[in-house]
Amino acid sequence: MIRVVFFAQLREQLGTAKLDVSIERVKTLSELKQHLSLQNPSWESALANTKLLVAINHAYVKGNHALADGDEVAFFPPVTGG
Amino acid sequence: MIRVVFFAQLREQLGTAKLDVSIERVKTLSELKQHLSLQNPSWESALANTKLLVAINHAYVKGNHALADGDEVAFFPPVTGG
Amino acid sequence: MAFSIAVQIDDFDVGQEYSDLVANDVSAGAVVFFVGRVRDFNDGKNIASLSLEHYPGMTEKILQQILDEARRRWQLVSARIVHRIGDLQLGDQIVFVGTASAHREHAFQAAEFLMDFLKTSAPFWKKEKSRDGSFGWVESKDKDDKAAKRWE
Amino acid sequence: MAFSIAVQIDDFDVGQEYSDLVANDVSAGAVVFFVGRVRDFNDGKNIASLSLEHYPGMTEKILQQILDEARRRWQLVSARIVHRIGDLQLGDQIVFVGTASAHREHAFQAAEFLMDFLKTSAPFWKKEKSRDGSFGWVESKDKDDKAAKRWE
Repeated sequence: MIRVVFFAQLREQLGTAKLDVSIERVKTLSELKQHLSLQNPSWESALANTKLLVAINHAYVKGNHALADGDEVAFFPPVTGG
Repeated sequence: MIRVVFFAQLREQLGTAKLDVSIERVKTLSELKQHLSLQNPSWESALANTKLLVAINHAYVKGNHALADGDEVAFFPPVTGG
Repeated sequence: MAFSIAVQIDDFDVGQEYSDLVANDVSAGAVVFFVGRVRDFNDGKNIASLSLEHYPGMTEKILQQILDEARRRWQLVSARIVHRIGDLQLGDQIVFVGTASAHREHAFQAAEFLMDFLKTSAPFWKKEKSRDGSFGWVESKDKDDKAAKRWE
Repeated sequence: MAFSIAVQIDDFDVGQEYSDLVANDVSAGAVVFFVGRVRDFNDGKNIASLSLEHYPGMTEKILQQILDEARRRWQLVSARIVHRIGDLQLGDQIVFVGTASAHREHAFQAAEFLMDFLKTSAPFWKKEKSRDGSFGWVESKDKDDKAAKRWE
């Protein structure tokens, strides 16, 4: 299972804070995004935002990336703390 | 009268914190330094130190400078506060 | 407590944080700190309050990484990052960054580095409430990205 | 107290100085401070204590000039310089510089500027007592001159 989490504006736009996706269906980050957009067509534009940051297991990643069972994948907008 | 003040190492080297010089004798900073060295030959090398800073009436000056009655002239080594 | 981070709802006491930074260490000749507070204007909007969201777990990990990187780059005696989450009012303290070193330039540079990287990589998000009652997520700023890039 | 300087024998309270800097001003989103303290090593010598001499009158004038220049260069809400004189022990506080601004880069740069110019132009002199009982005047440092020159 892949745990997927969303934060801030993105969480509000999607109306979802987290969900689980079976690892059988998604082997990579790209496949995960495709899967989420297919399941929820209204999410497509929000997830296509090139400014979104992506972290796997609390570490930033860029580009595509393999996923493993138990991974936590986070999508969120640029950070604004401090 | 010109009030002359010395600080820190220089004060210790000269064994003097302040003294007064008649404005009749010294019209410029150069004349003041010459006068002090003539009066106290042992001061000559300390006063010739090119690293010494000079202030007239609490404002830094460089090079020669005219003096006026009532001026306070300060000689001191590079500052080390903070 | 020589090097530590905290993500907390509670306020922090700047005097206490300072004391902890220099506690019993007479090599800490230079101490720099930064405090970020909720200010009245941002991007032309009149701000009334803030809500700070974060990514639990990742936030702490990133702050620790930033702190470790600062220790590698500069000679630090101690350093600390405290960041608050939750609802904050005008004038409330948001973030504390403190550094202590034998050398003033190390303390200053490390503090700026910590703030620049915290701003661009720690997963916090601010939602502002304006005085007219409207809400809006704070936009990230290009100048923060530029500030972080100067350390690369 | 928005902009002020002090030259004093007495110690200062960092928490209080911080509070005074931001007092009632919600535009002060960024606060930076620096504290310099008597540290155990300087130029390879084991330091036991310090004696700080200054030029009364000129010191205050120069500190005020530095503060005024910082206000011209950066957008500051408040700023303060406190410098102690007299006999100080290991770990004692020597100098406090604090700046508050709506913008973090202004607060940081102004604080560094104030310290760099204080170091090279305010007429203070430190005499150190080493642990072996010997006394010596602190030498000025080339790196301080270089630090001040970057603002020209």
